[in-house]
Amino acid sequence: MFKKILIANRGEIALRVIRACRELGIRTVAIHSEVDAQSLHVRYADEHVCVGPAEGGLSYRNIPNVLSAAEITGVDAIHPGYGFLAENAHFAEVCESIGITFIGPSSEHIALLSDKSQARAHMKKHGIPVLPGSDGEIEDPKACRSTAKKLGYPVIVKASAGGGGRGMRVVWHEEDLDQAVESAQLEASTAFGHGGVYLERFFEDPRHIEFQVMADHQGHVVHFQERDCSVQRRYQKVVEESPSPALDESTRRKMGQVAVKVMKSVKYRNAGTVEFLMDAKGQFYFMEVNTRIQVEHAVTEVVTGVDLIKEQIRVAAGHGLSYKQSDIQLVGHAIECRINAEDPVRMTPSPGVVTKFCVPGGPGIRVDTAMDTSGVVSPFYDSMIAKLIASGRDRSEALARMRRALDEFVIEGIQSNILLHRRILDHPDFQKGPVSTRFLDRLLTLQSV
Amino acid sequence: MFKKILIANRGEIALRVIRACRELGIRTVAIHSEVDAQSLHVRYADEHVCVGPAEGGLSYRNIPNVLSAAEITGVDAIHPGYGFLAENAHFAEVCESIGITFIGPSSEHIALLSDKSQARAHMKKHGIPVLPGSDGEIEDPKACRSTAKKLGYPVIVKASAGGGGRGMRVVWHEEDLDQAVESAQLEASTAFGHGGVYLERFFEDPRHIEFQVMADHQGHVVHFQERDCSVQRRYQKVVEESPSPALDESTRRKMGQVAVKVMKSVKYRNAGTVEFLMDAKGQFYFMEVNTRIQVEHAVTEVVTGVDLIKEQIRVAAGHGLSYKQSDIQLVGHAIECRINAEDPVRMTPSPGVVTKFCVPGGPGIRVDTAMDTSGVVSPFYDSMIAKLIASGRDRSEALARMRRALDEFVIEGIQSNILLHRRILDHPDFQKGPVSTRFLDRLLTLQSV
Amino acid sequence: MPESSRREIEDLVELLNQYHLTELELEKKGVRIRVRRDPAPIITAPSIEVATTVEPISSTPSSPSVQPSESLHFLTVTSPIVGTFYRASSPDADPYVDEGTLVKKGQILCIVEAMKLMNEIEAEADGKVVKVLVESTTPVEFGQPLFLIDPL
Amino acid sequence: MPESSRREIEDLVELLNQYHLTELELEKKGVRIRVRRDPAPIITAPSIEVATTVEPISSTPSSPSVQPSESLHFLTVTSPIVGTFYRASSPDADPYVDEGTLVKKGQILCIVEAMKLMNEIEAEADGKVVKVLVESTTPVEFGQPLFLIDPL
Repeated sequence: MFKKILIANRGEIALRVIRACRELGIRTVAIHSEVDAQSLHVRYADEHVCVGPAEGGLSYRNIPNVLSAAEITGVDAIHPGYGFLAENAHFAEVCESIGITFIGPSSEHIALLSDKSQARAHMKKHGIPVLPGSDGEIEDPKACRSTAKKLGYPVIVKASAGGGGRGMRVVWHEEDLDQAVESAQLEASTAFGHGGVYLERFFEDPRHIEFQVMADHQGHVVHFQERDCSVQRRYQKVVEESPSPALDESTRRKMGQVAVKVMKSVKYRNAGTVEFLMDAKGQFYFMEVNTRIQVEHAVTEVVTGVDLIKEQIRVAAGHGLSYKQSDIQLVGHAIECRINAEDPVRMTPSPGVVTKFCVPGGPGIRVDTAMDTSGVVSPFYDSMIAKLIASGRDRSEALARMRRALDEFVIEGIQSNILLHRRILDHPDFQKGPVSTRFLDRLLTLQSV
Repeated sequence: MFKKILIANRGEIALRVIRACRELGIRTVAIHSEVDAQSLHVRYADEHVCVGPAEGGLSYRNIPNVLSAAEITGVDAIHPGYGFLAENAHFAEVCESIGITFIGPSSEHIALLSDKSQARAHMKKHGIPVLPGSDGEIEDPKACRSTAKKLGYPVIVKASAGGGGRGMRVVWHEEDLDQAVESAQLEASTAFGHGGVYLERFFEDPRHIEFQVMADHQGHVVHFQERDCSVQRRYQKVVEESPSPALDESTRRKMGQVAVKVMKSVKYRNAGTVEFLMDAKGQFYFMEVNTRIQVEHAVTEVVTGVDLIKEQIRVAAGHGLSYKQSDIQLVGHAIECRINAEDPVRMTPSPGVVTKFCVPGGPGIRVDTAMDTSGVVSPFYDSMIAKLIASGRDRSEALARMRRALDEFVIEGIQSNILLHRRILDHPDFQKGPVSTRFLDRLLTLQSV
Repeated sequence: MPESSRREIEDLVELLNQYHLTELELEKKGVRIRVRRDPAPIITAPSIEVATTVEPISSTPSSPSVQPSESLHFLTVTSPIVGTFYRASSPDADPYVDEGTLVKKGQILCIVEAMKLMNEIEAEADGKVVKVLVESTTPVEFGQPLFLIDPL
Repeated sequence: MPESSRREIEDLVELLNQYHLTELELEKKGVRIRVRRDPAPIITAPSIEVATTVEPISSTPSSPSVQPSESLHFLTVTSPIVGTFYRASSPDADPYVDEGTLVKKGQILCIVEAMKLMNEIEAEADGKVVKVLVESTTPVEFGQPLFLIDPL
């Protein structure tokens, strides 16, 4: 097992990894930017190294400084968390080359799966159901129009290197296609340095279902059932839950098998998530693989009783999976609300000094946060300040707990999206469940009318 | 179902009940003493009534004022929590007489089971294994000596009305018996207003194992497996866990059956705990029934996934149990540390103003506390300020989580027993488990040498 | 700054520390001394709806049921029990006292009914009823102010 | 403002700092002194053992690698990268600079090795090396002070 791990991240996920390391008896090194010198992840770690100024690109994403920090502290491994360097194939490759274990998949996995068009083609070849779409990237405008016609409108133009909704365009009429492709290419080229785009059929009311998977270096792959992440705003997940109210037992089993097949087809290792789009009729399609631990991994931990971060570390150290597929049983129901520092009306980040921060407690409540009883929400980083996870015997108990926990949460000094969560939780469509990925946009539109 | 419940308590248990009520959609009334006007339980409740000055006897134990508060707020039911009026048969009786549901057993159950000597005789009659001892209370010194001789020394003199170690005397030699009986009678008479005492064989290294039981008004009785509460100091529990490392599957099954039999023998209803003493050979004996919800109920909630307080409320409202015995499966392991405001050396209460209070979080951690990010520990009440519960896949993961959570817990302004808990958790005997009820006293004695 | 001023300031700081004050002011000749202690941690209510049927009492000192009110003149008669406040012995009867009524020590001011028992609340001193603070048939909690009395 | 007033103010500020006060008022002749300390939220470290191999930096301002030090005279040369600090080009070589060395802008002061690359750190201004703050072969973090330079 590793003796010392550097956590190449900040905030709640850095704390999450430090906690896992402490429970495993592994020493930890925190890295931090200058403005984060007093952050909780720095104070909780055994050692800490400043790696640059506030801007993430110069500190948390600064590969030479992060790796130098790993070298001078003599760590065996680096946990990248999510965001920053977590899906940077080059970073993973350099780690490998200097003999420091990158806790995650290999650089080849990241490279293959981060190219959505390439991943799509690979999965199609391996008999995984993918969304109807173009074969690879669009080259010729004429061929593109004929593909779109075959798919039937609306279609969606997506950047191969895309993520977070950038380089995406929904096209409802043929006459808008050429321009949509061009502007998507331009946006993708600017945002990701690669302008390639491809076409897919567009579903109006899809559900976002994802399967958490873990694979060891011995070729074993286990999935931990699904999470439903359909409550999104502009492709940003807001509420996640497990199990999904949209799945029946037989679909769940089928999707789980497909998820495992996806990972086996690339000989994946460590934690990853297979994302599916599901239409209103229950038909599901492979969308992409996230080659990292995700924000919402905690809901899966709560319903399966598995510590995914510890399992990541064990697997990266060469241990076989400590669970067989049959060991993974969902017990009860869990739901997560991402608590963001944001203006409740304009929904823009609301950084500032937190003057009071009092988290909910009692049965069925888990809070992951790097916020102390007071602290600072820095304008330089993500606005998520806490993950609030409520669980119960069934969905209705989990929802009831979440509602009372949201009522208990006291945050002063900055604004937060707690009231937005209350509105979501109170909405009859959500309470009945399942909802589509357009639920939240509709809720917000209606409200502003 | 009830529309409104008054919680006749303060502190974390008042919050615990308020949370359950909120999740059930029931309105709540908090009562409070003058010094508790700003307490969290008052702020979380829908309504609140001041029932007297700081002294518990004049406020939280003031039956006329508590019941008047119930009347003027028009509640259907009263939840007594633990302590204060929770095991006061007279209070339960008055509630019954004025048509307000007392959420707990009937006044007759409380009366019968709070008389330890009477309860012992009842159980013996029903074939429950009780500790070898005298038949009922000791009347005649000569008969007492002959009983003690038959039992074999050491013997223990116990007050029928006793609790918390008062009115108890361990006797190692016959010549000390008379005086021990006399002084125990005197103490019992002063403390409880009833001087009756009885004799039991004294075990030197027993384990304290208790079974959580719930019974509905239809006669169904279910147990929720055991808790091991052997880590005690002067009969005060300090650390509790479930399952017990002292039990094998077959003993667990046997004890569970006996616990159910105990409750059926008195036609019990609502929540109660059957306490057993277990000797080093695994022989177990009925000790007593606690006719209330207990501090340590949370460890059972965590490993069974059952919300015991909600179940108490449902049952009191006449609903049948929502669980069958076969539904109750222990998943993983949970351990609780009672965090007290106390001087770590002298182990006396350490009231004062809390200037910082930052609770641990992350996976497998539950915190029940009525302390805000700051607050006051009043000298008038119990010194317990938080219950910290850690759980995991197995005992070793639960212990690792508890250790890191204790490290994370920040309490400033007052002193606490967090370091004592660290010492307990770090002790090889405890880590190996199980330990006897003398473990903690020995640990403290050794340390002071 | 003369050494004497410095010493004076340090003396005040010592007093500040000793008594955990937040402010201490001194003005010689004209005498004016001022001490102040802010309640350190400010406890604010959580963001949950609190629907109160009973008026919460902000800060009633402990035991005595007759206390000097903020005007320093009036005595406040507070409820010694929890119950329902009645100004008269029956719905048809006249109130025991009105604003302006002169009362003798021991005279009945009102009734607080609790558990079907009528508890008569008596004046603790001679005086004039200045203000009736609670409406008849209203629930009252322990320590709740009922009357202001101007003592004679 | 006369120099004497300035001195008086500085004296008060010093007292303010020394006793962690939030307010201090002084009025001469009529004497009137006022001290005040507001209870402030204090951010303190959690009770966990922190074993540090790398010196934490309390508050280094953002970008420039040459900054005015607390003495207002000296420039602090900080490390622009994370790595290992070397005072000489090889174990046998003489240090690039010693305390007392006069340096020219652009002159090499030390090497910080990172990822097997030797990064030469140059003086950003002419001056005299007043203090070498880190021992050779020691790891340094971003922004860590390496030298104090007295600029010419």
